[in-house]
Amino acid sequence: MSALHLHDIPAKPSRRSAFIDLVSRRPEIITLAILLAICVAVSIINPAFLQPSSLVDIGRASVVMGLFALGVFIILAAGGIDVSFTAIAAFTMYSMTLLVKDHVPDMPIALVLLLAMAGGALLGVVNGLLVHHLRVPSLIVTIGTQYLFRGILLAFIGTVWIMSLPPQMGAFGRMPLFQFESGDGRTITLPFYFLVLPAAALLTWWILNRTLMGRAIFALGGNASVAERLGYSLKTIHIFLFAYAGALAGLAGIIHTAANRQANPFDLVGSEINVIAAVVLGGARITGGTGSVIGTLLGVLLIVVVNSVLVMVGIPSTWQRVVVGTFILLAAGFFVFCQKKNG
Amino acid sequence: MSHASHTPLPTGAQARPFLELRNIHKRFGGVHALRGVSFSIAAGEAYHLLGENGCGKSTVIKIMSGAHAPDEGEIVLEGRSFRALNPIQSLAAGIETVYQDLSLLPNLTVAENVALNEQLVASGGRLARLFDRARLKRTAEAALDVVGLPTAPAYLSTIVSDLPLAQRQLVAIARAIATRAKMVIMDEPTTSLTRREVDNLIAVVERLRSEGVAVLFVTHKLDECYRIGGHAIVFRDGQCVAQGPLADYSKHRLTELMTGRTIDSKRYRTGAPRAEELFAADGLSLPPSFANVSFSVRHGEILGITGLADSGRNELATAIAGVTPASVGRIRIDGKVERIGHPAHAIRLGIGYVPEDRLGEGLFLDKSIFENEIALVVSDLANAVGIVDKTKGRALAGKIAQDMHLNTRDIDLPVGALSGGNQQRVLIGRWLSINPRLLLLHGPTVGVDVGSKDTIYRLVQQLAEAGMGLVIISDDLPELLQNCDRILVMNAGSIVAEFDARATDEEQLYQAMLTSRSDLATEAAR
Amino acid sequence: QDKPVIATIVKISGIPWFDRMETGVKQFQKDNPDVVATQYGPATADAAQQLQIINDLVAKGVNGLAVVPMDPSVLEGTLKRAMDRGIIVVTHEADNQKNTHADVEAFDNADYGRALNKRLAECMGGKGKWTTFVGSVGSRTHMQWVGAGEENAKTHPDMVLVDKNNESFDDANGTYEKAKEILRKHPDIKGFQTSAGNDVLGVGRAIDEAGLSGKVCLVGTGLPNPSQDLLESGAITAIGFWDPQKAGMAMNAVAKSLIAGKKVEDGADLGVPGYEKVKVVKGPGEGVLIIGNGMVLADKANYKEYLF
Amino acid sequence: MRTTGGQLVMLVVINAALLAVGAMISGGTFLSPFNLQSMAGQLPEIGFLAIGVMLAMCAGNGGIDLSGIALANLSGVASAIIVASFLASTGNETVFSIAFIAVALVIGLVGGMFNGLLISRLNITPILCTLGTQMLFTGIAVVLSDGRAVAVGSPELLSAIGNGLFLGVPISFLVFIGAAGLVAALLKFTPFGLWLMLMGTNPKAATFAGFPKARVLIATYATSGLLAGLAGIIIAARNVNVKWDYGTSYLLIAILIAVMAGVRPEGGYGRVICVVMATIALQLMSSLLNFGGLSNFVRDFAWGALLLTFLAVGRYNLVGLLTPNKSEKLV
Ligand SMILES: Nc1ncnc2c1ncn2[C@@H]1O[C@H](COP(=O)(O)OP(=O)(O)OP(=O)(O)O)[C@@H](O)[C@H]1O
Ligand SMILES: Nc1ncnc2c1ncn2[C@@H]1O[C@H](COP(=O)(O)OP(=O)(O)OP(=O)(O)O)[C@@H](O)[C@H]1O
Ligand SMILES: [Mg+2]
Ligand SMILES: [Mg+2]
Repeated sequence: MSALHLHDIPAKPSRRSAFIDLVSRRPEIITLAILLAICVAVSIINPAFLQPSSLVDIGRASVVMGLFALGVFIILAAGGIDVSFTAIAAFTMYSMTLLVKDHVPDMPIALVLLLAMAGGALLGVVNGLLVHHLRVPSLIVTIGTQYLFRGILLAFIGTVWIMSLPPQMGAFGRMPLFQFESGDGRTITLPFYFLVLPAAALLTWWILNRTLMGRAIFALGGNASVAERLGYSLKTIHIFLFAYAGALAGLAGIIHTAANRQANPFDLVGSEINVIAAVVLGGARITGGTGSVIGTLLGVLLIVVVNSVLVMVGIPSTWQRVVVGTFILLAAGFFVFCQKKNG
Repeated sequence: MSHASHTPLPTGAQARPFLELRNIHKRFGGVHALRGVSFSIAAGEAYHLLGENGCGKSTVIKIMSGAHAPDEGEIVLEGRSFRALNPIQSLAAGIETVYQDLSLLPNLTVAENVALNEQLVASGGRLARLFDRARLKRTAEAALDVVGLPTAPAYLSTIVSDLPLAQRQLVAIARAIATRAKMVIMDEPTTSLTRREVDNLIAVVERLRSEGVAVLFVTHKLDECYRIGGHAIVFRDGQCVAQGPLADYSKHRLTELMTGRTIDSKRYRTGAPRAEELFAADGLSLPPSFANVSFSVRHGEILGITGLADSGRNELATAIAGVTPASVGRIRIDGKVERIGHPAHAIRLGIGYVPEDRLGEGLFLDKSIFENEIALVVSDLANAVGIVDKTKGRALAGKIAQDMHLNTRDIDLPVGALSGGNQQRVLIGRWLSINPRLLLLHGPTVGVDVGSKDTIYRLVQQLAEAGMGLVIISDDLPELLQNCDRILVMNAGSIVAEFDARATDEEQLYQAMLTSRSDLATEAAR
Repeated sequence: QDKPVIATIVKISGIPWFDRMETGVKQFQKDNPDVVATQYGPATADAAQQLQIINDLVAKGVNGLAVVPMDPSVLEGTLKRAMDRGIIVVTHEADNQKNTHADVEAFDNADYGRALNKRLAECMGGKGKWTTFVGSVGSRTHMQWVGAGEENAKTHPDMVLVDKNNESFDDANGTYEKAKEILRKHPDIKGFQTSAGNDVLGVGRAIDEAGLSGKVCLVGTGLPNPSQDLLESGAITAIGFWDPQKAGMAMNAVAKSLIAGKKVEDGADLGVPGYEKVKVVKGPGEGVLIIGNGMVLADKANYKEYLF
Repeated sequence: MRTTGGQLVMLVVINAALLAVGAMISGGTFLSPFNLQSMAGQLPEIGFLAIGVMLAMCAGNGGIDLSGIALANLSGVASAIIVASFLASTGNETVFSIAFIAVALVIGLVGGMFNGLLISRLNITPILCTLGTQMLFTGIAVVLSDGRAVAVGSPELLSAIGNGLFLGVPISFLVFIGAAGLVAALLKFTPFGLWLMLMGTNPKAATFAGFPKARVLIATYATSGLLAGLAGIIIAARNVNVKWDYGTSYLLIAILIAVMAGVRPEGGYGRVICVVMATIALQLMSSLLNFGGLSNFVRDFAWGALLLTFLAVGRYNLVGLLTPNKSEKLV
């Protein structure tokens, strides 16, 4: 039988212009625009910015924050917030380094990375179970677990900095992806571990867009009780989410250590708000259910670039906070301005 | 079409029922929502679950769909007995539900809302599966086509929260029929649909039945039930009080069964408006929603406004309420020109607006009846030093609760704990607290049962009697005919017709709603 | 339990520097069974947290406080309240502390900054661009050190200071990124003078990775153990430090004397290496400033003598 | 539905238990007047910030105030510099003190209003906005003070606020309780409070009901800023000097206190009295651990464990045992 058609329903419900529509659907375009504007401005102020080593430095500096941000993003997409990931990273990175150094000195690096991810995932599962069973917003739970994990690490596992890493970890941090000599005889290296970020981003994108779990994460972010009613297992989603973010954090921790050539258990904790800010600047709404992997990466780049051009454009130390703070406000304001147009 | 492959019905209707509920009980804290409910559903039949607000209709549906577990009783599904179902079990057995709140995922696309669940159910609820986008598209297109929504890629990828309410309702229905359902449950699916969309839906239901699908309807609109036909299941106070072919019950009898009393459906309007003009809109425009709208309301007059979902009537209403102010045009109140740029201006001028979406735009669900009732007058309740006189506030809220015949006297109860009809009364009551000169009621009885409707209509008449101007924006044409003096019909952002409510009927109104602007132009040319 | 109780409160517990200091406090306890000496410290580097610990210890009732202030100025009020209750207060790395009975310094801060810069200038051959790092612009001693360094560099007209006082927040990774940026902006830079303990590690790693070891000079505060690799590779020219273990012992020794009612005279021997013949001058407040001779500059040739 | 009455009872019980444990392990010293005074003197600065966080959370829509401690430091630093530029602290001490307090409060208020304006008028997400202003406020304090500590000195009135006792109770604690009481009254008895709490649960309904939403938001963040200014004054009064980087660890602790007090991050619910009790609980626990000579890392662990325990107790309705009559009505 032929269905009755309601011809007054347009294929597209809105009557906005194409550009505004695009911006509202892909807010990361705004992030990209801001990013490009900054790069152009900095290049004009100091042409020295325009050299390949800038790109390499920015790429390398983005890895750890980028991994964190991917984890924060998928939790944000599901309507939660995580602030415990830095504690998870510090916890796994330090415990793994201790383990390798004191007990299994010849563990292959691949296994080290896998174990760190497993450890991070395990702590993430703790988060996921708590969030699911306590039925309180994940911000609250993860504030608790941040204190808990960091407290356990520093009170019971150790505080002593490990200055000479197990050799395989040190080698991993130094292994070049490519290397070249700049005009003035300096070596510029893009480390091998840089590849981890695009790989993790690709995997995250794939999970979010090509698996049922990915859609379930957004469904949860859209409306948790509806998702539950439709048959999505909230427990599975919660556990997966936090385990995945935990695994990324564990990986980020090891990379941080390897790159830094030391395992400092005091590191990382305290940077979580910056990571969340990066994700939000990448177009994900703090209330959940939206955002994209590419936007998240752009948001991270934005924060990294802003932080790494301050000296380049000659801003004195005492003024740097004012400049960064003002920038965040301007960027956020611009973001809202662009998005409001589709009102 | 995708449903063509259904196994044909075993003829001889009294075969084993598809689903049977036996002595189901459900309690929520102190509320005993279902008290020993039993009924059975056969394939290919239509059922109408009728009852007043809060009698347990939605609850029994949630038990069938696996959203709630019963406290006692048994669910027999195709011969297998269950103590409780979970959503995946229910879906896998072919029970699809259109919930009263639609249960859409606002941040996902139309296609995902329609067709994603099909893949979830196919995987048995396991999430570690690939998501098949081609299949999603196919399933979504087929289902959208059936309910009469566009199937263009642009529409498929529209985010659901960008859709108007009526289309969202259709999307929810499309999801229910996207799978090879054996039973489709619809909890008040037509509340925000216009007449034409309802016609289409009825056609869809016919089709489902012909394919052997059982359909269970919940609605407060008895006329629709009769148009569809089938069986009636009547609830009162969490119990099933009657069951049988709809044809065996008159409308009057059904109402009596639901409410336990007699209510007649005559015209409520008996009074007449006064002569003086109270309110006038002069050339209001807010592109692209409506343009050059002019009308007036007299003291004591009840004006109806109707039109299709995107005729601009919603935006006109929110413009007068100051929520989305008109960009052009003037408003006069008692002859004085006023500007309404913010809801607070409207309130100061004595214009009240009861929104259609009472949960989203009206009520503070987690907060008490008391706080909800005094929300508009808190600053008036404050004394010189800025302290709110709570005693006065509580007295006011208590009086409103009484005037509105709320079924509870405990004004500290959260509004979320009330049934839909009582919630609506709380919302209307809130507006009465400012003694408005003009009250706009948008869908005042959406999802409200006959008993509550009666209460609300009587109230509306009383208010008009007292000289208040009222504007009812509604698709419920009988409601407008029963209550209004005049009815304006909007189409494509303009007022296209005006009727004297006494001298018109549903058919005329309906025709005017459908007439497109170009037809009008042709008519004018002639 | 009538033994006097001396509490040592450090800026932050668990980091190598103060773990080393704790060995000194423990040593002191072992050598002086007639007192009770323990070390405390906050979990985060925040003056407010340190202050809370001091408040609680004062309330608990200790006899002496040996404090390494996160921020001397912020502790003034609390230390004054402690002194008003008859508690002996000894500080370290706080030569501007007013409310203290004695401030113990391993050396004169200006001397130290000058010494670091002299070593840097020597390495740079007295010419070229150089820059400075501090933990944060709010760290007074760091600013004193780089300030004295700047003064010293004025004697070398060809040394050009660029983009000075970069903040490291004592975070090796952040310092590394910042050093990279400076190397990019000033490809011809020749020297770095750093202040916080981790700075040499961050800057050293940047120099090392750019293949500039030996071509760019780096002199700064650092600990021998963590700096080993970079000293060996030549990325770090020299590190300057004093031994926190000895400083911890010295502080406790001074506190013990003061509790016993004795005074520390100019030229006294605290019984701790580097503090055998201290200089005692009047401090900024009522108390005295006790200056030892504990400065150490170590390079590739001699760092092995000080491994901690 | 969660009852806030239960939360309060639970906090009171926790505080009593902590006091009892403290008395036991310290042989009574923990309950000595001096220690009680010392603890009471320590908690106002973080308490003010926690109330500020609570207010922002109540506004809903992701409301949070990360700029509290930065604004507190800016108030102290800027006020000290401004006032010292035309008054000497050694001159008329009372005039100096009053000027310092007034300027600090004004700066707190203005900073808070700035947050409120950005959030309500420009619609910037609160977490981004207050992160930005946190850096901006800190940055301004650094620029003004060139990164150095700024001396406020101890003029009489200020010194009394910082160190004085009234009937054996630290004046700073009385100021805290007084201000907390005012905020509580503001929330409970004024239109602002009612609007704020309703708006927090459903911002859209608030629009339709004609609430002055922007003004409520501005007032909320302004109050939070004013409290930050007060915190700045207390810090200055107690520490004699003010500095831009004081209390960086307070940021997360203030949020910890707020959630421990049962403030809902989704908005609409929060009680000042619970925040006060949670502040006291955290202070007691922290001092207790210092008394026991335990490492401060154990404290972090204990805070996390306490928070999670709280949540579990609330979730599994263990409080119901303590308040049988209250929590029956709502499911
Ligand atoms: N969360 C709740 N807590 C306590 N009682 C509730 C809650 N929700 C609903 N109730 C009670 O259950 C009854 C039925 O409510 P419900 O919303 O299901 O009514 P309904 O039949 O759907 O009515 P309507 O047609 O008005 O929507 C009401 O009396 C209401 O007070
Ligand atoms: N989640 C819940 N918690 C507590 N009570 C509930 C809940 N859901 C429903 N109730 C109560 O159960 C009773 C039946 O509600 P139900 O929603 O089934 O009514 P309904 O018949 O669907 O009404 P309506 O016509 O308004 O939709 C009501 O009194 C309602 O208050
Ligand atoms: Mg219902
Ligand atoms: Mg209902």
